Amino acid sequence: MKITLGLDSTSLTRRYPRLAILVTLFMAFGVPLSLYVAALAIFPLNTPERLNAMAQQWLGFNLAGSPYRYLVYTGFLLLVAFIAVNYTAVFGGVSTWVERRVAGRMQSRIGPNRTGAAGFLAWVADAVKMVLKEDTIPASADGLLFRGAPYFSMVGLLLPFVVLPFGESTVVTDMNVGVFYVTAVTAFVVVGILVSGWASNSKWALFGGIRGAAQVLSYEIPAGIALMVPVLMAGTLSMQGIVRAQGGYPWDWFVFQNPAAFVAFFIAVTSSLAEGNRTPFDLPEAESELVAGYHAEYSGFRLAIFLMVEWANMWIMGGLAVTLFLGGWQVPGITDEMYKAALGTGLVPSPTWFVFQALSMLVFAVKTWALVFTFIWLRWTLPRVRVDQMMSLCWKYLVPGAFLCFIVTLLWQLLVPPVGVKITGIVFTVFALVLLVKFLIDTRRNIDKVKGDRVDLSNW
Amino acid sequence: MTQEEVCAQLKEKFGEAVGALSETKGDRFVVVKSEKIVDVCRFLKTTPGLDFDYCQDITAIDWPARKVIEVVYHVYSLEHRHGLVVKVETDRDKPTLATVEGVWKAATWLEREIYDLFGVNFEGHSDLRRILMPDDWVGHPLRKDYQEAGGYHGIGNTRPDPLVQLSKTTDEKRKAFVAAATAAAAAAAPPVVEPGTATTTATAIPSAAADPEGKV
Amino acid sequence: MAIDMELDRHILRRTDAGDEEIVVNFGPQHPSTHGVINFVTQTNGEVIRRSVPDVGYLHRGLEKIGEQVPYPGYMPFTDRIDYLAAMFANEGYAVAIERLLGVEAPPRAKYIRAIAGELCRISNHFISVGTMAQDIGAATPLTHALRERESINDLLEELCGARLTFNYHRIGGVAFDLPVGWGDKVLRFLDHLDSYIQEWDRLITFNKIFVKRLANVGIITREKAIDYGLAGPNLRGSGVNWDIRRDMPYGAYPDFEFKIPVGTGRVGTIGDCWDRFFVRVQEMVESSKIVRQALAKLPEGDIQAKVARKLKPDAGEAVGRVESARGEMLYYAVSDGSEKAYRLRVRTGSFMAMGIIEELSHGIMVADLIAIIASLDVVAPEVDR
Amino acid sequence: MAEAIREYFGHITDVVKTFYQGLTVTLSYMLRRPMTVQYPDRLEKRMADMLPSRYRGLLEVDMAVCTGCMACERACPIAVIKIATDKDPTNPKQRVITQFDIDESKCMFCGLCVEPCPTGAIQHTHEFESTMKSVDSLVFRWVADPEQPAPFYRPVKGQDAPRAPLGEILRKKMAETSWIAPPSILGPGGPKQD
Repeated sequence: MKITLGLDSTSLTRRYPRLAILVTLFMAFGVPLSLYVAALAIFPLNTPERLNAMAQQWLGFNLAGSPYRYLVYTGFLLLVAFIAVNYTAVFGGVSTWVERRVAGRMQSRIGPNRTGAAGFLAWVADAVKMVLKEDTIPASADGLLFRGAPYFSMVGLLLPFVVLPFGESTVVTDMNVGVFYVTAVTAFVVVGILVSGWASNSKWALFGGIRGAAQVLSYEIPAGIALMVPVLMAGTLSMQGIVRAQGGYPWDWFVFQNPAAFVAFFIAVTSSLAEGNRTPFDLPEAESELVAGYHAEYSGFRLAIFLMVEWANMWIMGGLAVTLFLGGWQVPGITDEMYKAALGTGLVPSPTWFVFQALSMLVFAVKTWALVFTFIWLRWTLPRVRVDQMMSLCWKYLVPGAFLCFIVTLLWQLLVPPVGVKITGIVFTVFALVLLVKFLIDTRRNIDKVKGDRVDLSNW
Repeated sequence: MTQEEVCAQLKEKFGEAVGALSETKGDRFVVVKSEKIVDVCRFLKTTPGLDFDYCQDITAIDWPARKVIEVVYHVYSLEHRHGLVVKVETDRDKPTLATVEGVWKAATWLEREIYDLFGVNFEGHSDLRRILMPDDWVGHPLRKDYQEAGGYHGIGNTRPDPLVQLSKTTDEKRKAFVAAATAAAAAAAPPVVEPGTATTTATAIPSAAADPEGKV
Repeated sequence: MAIDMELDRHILRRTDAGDEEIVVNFGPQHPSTHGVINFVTQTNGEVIRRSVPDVGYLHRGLEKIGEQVPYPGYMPFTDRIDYLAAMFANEGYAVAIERLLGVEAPPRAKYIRAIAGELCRISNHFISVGTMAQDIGAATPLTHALRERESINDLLEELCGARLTFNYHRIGGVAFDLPVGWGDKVLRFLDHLDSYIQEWDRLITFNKIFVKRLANVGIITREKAIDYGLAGPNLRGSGVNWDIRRDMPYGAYPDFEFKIPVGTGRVGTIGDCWDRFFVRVQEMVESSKIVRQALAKLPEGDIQAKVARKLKPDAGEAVGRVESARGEMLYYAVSDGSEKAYRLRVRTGSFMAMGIIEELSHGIMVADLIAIIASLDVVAPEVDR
Repeated sequence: MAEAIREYFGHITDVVKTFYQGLTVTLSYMLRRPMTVQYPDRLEKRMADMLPSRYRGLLEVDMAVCTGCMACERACPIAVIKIATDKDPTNPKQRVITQFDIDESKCMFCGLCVEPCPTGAIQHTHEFESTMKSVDSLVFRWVADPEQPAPFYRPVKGQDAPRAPLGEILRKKMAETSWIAPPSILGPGGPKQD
């Protein structure tokens, strides 16, 4: 009897290609969209006043007075946290798929294209595999710390979601110390790296852990100072305040409003690259030197957590930079008054308000995905810096640069009238546009420089 | 500078320690006494006219017939583009030789390899350890009388050769075929089943895979 | 003792200098030791006190096999000596035995040997340059290098039937003639190659991080390179203008003019890792020039000299030197008149390069050790044979 | 001091320039065709047919044209070929080949056996997919049954030997044997059969 294996075996997706596409579409758009709609619906309603009003009007129950009101508020907060955590996990997965496809294309290969349409379900398969895989613990590892390490990193990943604004009013809580809170909280990730490096009791992990600690801690400084620049320009630490201080059009964004902010933007992005352990700073898990760095001994679900932290961190890095420098969720056409008008007086806002929210969330997502694409693009172009070069880059270039930007912004605020700020905004926007166009032309010309290559988008 | 001139200079400097340039087919070489090898090499390297600064290769050849292990030095001068082959003979049972590591640093690893594969002991070598074979290996593989170890710490490196096994089965079958064809006797007696390997082969005669098992 | 093995049992041991030290085994299974090589390293985490290479994991005893297999039968084994530049291993063995027999390959065979050899050199340099970029952290140059190497593998597969272990040379000539239309396929590839190498330079060669990681790292002075017997790009990287194709010409190389790229210390000092890297990149351009000239002046005639079917060279010894991609490959064949060689010695460039790593490893960082190993382009099969 | 400042800012401009060039190159690859050949299932024709004519795949012997000269057995450096010849009892002039086995699991595809073969009986096919249920199945027996041995083929002067098209015999044999594990030739100690 002939057992046919491999080529012509009719696996599920081959017999019903439509099924594969349906499942992929559901996973690709259904899940993130449902999370977004849930965020859209629930985040704004999250303030105690609104909750009391809702309870009063719909259920006739006087929530404000009852002793259990804090229970209800925390219940709602848990629901919101559930949405945020799910969004992180889904984004972590989707960005791995995007990274593997983009990296493939940049390395003139394909990347995953068999599981699901265009290989999109690869990350679902990875997640399931990782959860089902046996998570071995080295015999001489420090059991408690070894098990706990990934959750430190995960906490460090999830806390910034509290202040990261998705849209005009879809933010978990609009803290008035937003930026300060974010810089404080992102240090948690390094605790996870250090603890996992030490607890694995493997020399490679130890090297990776120590390098991670040195890197993330020393890059907190330039990141912190560079983030102060938009705070100065907006006058408030609150993330929503900073975004409202910027307009929708590029010349209203802080990044173009003064030269120091332009430089501070690049310093902030470089330092957040280092904090997220992305190339050119992926020293803690340098494959070619330390085999796999701090998560060398991990497998199964704990490794899934570490990898999720690494990839979901890109959203936070991108989101932070977009909120503070690139105008956050500001939709070019819509001003504050229009949001207020659309909000209306009743308990349930008018549909136009929801449309505006969706638009603002979309703008924020597009800008953040653009930055995430840049992080991926940088990873597959640049080599890795050495440990001492990383430290010297931080202390000799980024820290003095950040201080300089801080001082220049102060002087800029004092000396330059608002109309001057607007002019520099326009001048810098034009300069950026010209640079972008030149860049794209060079890219196109690169293809013709190599004989025998041409633009060819086939072979997916 | 041709090899003859180099040999002449050597001869003139070291007298009888340096033999004549050989007349054999292929490359010609110079035989040097084993006590003088370090001085000869230092002389070759340092004298201005010779400048043999590039030690291309040091290797050894085992001559059991002459009870000698010959150590061969291929030295070359990058400046003057001339080369020389120097040979030293050491006794085969207790081969010892002075190291030329002082003259060329390249000799460190080359001599370690000769020590590992031939057993030539280089006195004064900074770090004489086995280089290719495991540290606790017994014997020197490149010697002519070396018996293959067939494995290391119980891990065998030989697999029963299927072809040898196969030919045994087919020999028996062919004898059976020839016996059946030539002997006019009515029923050829079934082949006697020898002990040992026969048990496996009797049942496991692999005719064309499609044949059912029964037909032998 | 090379490294105090007693150190190995302690995870952390306080030395007299006050800092704690560990003995780490870089290898034998390690992503960037280019094959099965182990570097026993004494380090305090970042700075290496000493790193002693421990080789022999891939020792197959090819020299012993040389004494047990008849002369023509040994040719496939020479591919296994350096499977990334197998054409040169074949050519070296063929040249050695031809000098032993006193036979001369016909001119067409010499030209074909030069073409196949230089193509193989380009493919080997792509691997060495690509893996070096990978070890420094940039993954994309490696896949681009492998893509270009694929086209060469396809060309050589059309020529001799195999992609890696060619077994294409024979004693006294080559096994097959060039297939029809193969020449212009090669020329089309070379046009693409020359323009691609400029893109390679834009992508990685002058990348600031790449330069900072390689400049002034693992500096080998001219005297030290000669003293340690380095060969090929490692020697030329240190400024020594020495290439067997030009200085001890063999085969068809006297008929071609080509430049020998030598390290000039353009970004750091002469003889640092970047110089060796850049010498290999330039050598690719030179090799494509040679292949063009060889294809243009390819003579007619047969491709195999008259050689007896059962080779029995009379007693004597001969040396075959070939400028392999990893430097000078020296075959020293001693025959005693029988059908099998009495002694076959193969000296390779990587073995000599391994010898210098211990001395370079004092006081460098872990990432530099990886960069030095990659720049010396050592490959385990060539070291252990 | 001025030198240090110039060098300090020189580093920064170098970084910007070289990153700019590097990034343009990688972005340009987003618009070029990846070179991946999507073996095994998304190819226009079988991989074996896309290989060049000199490709050295699995060995195949056409017993009809084998002259029994055993040149290939002598040429093989690792003794992978095993031939046994015998006098044909029925007519004394004719000799027969009763055994012609090649252990393809040990063969290193070097092509030294194909060269001396006078009639081209032994050839490298373009087949390379030789996954078998057990390594013993890779020992191909070209004389199927010693009882029907193959007679020596006498080559006719000036005429090419009528050889079967390349790969045909091998594909048929592989189709039969690849997924059926023969009883182990190597005796009880051999690899376990499921």
